Amino acid sequence: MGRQSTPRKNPWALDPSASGDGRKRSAFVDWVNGDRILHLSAALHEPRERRKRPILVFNEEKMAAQLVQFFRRYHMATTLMCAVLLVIFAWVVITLPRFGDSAAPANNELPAVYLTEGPVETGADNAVTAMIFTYRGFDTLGESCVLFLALSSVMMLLRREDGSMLSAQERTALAKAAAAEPKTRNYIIVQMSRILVPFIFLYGLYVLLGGESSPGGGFSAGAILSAGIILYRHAFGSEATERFMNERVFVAVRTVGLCIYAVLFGAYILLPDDVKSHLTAHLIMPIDVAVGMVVMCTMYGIYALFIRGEI
Amino acid sequence: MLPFYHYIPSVCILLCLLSAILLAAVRNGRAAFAAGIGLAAVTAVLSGVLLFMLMPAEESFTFVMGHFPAPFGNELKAGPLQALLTMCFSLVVGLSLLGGWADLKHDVQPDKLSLYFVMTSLTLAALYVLTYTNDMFTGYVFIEISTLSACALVMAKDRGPTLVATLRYLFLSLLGSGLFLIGVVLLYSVTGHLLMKQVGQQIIVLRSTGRFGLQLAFIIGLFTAGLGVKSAMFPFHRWLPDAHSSTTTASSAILSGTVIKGTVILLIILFCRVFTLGMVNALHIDDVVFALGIMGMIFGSISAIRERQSKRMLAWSSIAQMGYIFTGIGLGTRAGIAAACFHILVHATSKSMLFCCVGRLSAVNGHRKMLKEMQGTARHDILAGIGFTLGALSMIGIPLLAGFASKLYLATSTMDSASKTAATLFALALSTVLNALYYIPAIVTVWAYPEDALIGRAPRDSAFTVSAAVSIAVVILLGVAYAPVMHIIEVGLSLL
Amino acid sequence: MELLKALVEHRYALTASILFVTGLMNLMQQRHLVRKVIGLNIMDASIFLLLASQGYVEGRAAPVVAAGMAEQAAELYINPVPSGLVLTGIVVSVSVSAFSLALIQKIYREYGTTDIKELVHLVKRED
Amino acid sequence: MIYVECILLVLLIVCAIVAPLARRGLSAVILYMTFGLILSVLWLVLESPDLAITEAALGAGVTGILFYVTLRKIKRTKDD
Repeated sequence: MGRQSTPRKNPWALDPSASGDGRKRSAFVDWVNGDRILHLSAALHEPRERRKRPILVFNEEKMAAQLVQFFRRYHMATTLMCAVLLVIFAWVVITLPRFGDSAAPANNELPAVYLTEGPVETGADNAVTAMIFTYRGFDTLGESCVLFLALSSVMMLLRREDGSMLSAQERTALAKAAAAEPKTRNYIIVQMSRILVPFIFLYGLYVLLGGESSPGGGFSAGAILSAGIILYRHAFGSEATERFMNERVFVAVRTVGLCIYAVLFGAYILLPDDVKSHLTAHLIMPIDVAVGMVVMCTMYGIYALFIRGEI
Repeated sequence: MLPFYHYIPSVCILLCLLSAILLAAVRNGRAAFAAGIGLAAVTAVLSGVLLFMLMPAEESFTFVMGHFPAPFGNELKAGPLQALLTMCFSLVVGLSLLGGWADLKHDVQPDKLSLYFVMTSLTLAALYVLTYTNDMFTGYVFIEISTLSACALVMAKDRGPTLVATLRYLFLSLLGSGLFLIGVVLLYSVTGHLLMKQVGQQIIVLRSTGRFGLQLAFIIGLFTAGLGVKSAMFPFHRWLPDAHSSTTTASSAILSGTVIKGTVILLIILFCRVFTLGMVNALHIDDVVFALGIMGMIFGSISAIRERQSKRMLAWSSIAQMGYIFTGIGLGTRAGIAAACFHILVHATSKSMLFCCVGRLSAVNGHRKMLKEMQGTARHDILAGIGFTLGALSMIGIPLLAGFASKLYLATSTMDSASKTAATLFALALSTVLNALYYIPAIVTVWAYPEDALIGRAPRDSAFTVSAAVSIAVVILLGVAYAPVMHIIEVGLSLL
Repeated sequence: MELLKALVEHRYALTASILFVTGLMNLMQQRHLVRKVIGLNIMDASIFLLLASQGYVEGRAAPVVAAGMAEQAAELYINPVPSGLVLTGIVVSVSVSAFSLALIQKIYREYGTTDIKELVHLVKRED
Repeated sequence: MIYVECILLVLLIVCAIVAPLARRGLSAVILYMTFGLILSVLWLVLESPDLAITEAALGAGVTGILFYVTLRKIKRTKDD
């Protein structure tokens, strides 16, 4: 259509004068006139005057105004959309089964089997732990991989290279951070951590090892342990922490933890059935510990990368 | 004892996860590259074997992930279609890595190179799971994995605009997976199951009694919107051009070629296996998808015409091509979905090849991005020029190339649904013209004589040569021997 | 009265829907990136609340099966499935927010701002 | 019991609305952590102690720390 509106302007025209006039044109007409194939004449060895291209000037004010306009419209549109969504969502939700109803569709044979046969088949009294590590173990493997993935991508974003690659600005910022670090070690925090950190670790271990028979398990235990390490580091500084948690230990623990999990799970799904039924009863504890290691490493690692760009 | 090929899907997934875990501990970028390519090759071969074993008997099977069967444990379901798609994904990932390797060394910091291959392994794992899974919640977890790893692939090129593009991509994707999760939650509370087969059975019961009709309609809408955001369906496409064009070549190729397809495949599986096409038709979801697909097709092409930057032009073209796929799904018939699946294969191979070739062509001229700065670059790397030309012609739909067959199938499949025939044919014709309008000038540009001497000519790149040669062969093969491939897709769809 | 009864009966699910929309509004409308992430987390938490409330059954206990109770466990304990799924979901959402916060830090280092409007402006200028 | 639940739910909504609107970044984070803690009490009410522990440690604890560290790294904010 645009092509018909500009008759006799063949896009492959070799006539240099066709593109030389200074009339204002839309991008499309410009394009049809050969803006993007400006080199065909050169291809035919026909020297031509280089055409003046309209230079795109960055017009600050105009663009700011456009942005303001856009954001205003966007605000209105999203508010409207959210209101509509709220109404529909509330309506949908009100017609769902009543809260706490034992006859709801969700309370079918699935939870019944998990509850009655889970303790026998898996050896774990905590039905949630039994479910996430054996019945639906694949989801949990994926979940650990999400954690690992988050850690790897944070590393990709924030890990510093050797000091030589840093800009001067970053180096001064780092020096400032290093100078500021001892100041954060205030008396109350140090004394409180002396008392608290052992208890946090103890509680973390209890939650980790008791995950089979009481609430808890690898995920919460790992988070508690990592909170303990973070507190320790905050109170006693990074040198003290590096005695037991440096990069080498970190990589080793993370890789070994994930590998244990993946290999065990691989064995669990690939081995023949009669081996599986033996394996199932002993599977939860090692996987639980592996998950605890992974979560602890991930959370501490992300914290360390956030603080200093290294582990 | 199960026959050996029943283990192939789970072995592939475990291989991807394990190699990702181990690669994170590797420091040497070159070794990680070799491992990444090796992984893609091994999984491609394994999927090929699976396809070869399944096809003669037209068989599909479910594989129990662990000790506990169907409603209690996780399951995978594999058939010829899934095997074909995963083979294509592995192939595309491998070829993209090969083709983009030179750019990777240029764009990614050397000590972070091995992490890049961690991300590609996890992307591959997520694609495999999204294709094979028979469980909704596993689908959610691996959608998140694919989101995060895709974002990491985008931001591998450590520059400001890339980071902002990543952020927008991340937020929109998370919104999409949030919508998907609500869908899963509501579906669970309505049916009480998470495995697709059981959910499907419950839905049939619910529809016969007429309970929870509102919820079911809302759920399908949520799934369509959530997965649509992640695969750049028309009104939710704004994140794609920035994210796919500002990053390094291999990432662009992988993202455009495979990642946006994974969620579409999940949508197709949900439509066929859980909700059934009859229900989708009855709720008119297919009409909405159809309209959005057509709009995406035309809007993407028009935006591509206006674009002056080469990779961004290809990214806009991806939106248009996703429009084809959604149009196919929106026809609401099995033939339409088969055409969409074929187009998934076509676009995956052609677009990854296009991105690799454009990366190489711009590398020849000192990594310049604008289309006009690529003038004459094809004369310095003939193979890249041929690859670009063939890929572009395939996207336009020239016979003997892959794109022609998929357009043909899309056109013939509209004959079943009379109300949509005219619209589809018109949109196909229009978008073919529009495609030609931006691809042909680009082809002319890269083959024209260069105006000035090119800056910094890149050295020979043997990895790219291999990748381009294989991609060209695949595109021509798909274009010539489309009938057997279509046969596999049709058999696979009937077994889904 | 009927309506009020229905509202109270579905209090968790309704709260979840309000929270979801709140989070969504924040995700889409806040200009400050960290606040966007907070909105995202609220959105995720609301979905988990909806899921967990689907598993609760009135008068039943937490799903830790006491010794010798396995036989009649199905009538004594609540549904463990939603708890397990929410556990997975919480971990995923923490990972996601860690990733987005790292990205925000990096963007701040690059551009010196975390305001989405300014960022869009700066990126446009760079192009 | 039902009144306690309702109060907690209302508090949850209030926290969720106020948290992103708080003027100072730090108060936003603290309100978000409060949100997490109320949620963890609600998990207890819903008879899911596993979730309560995890939410308190991960959802409120670690995420809160990460938010705080990020805010410290981002010193100059528009509305501070």
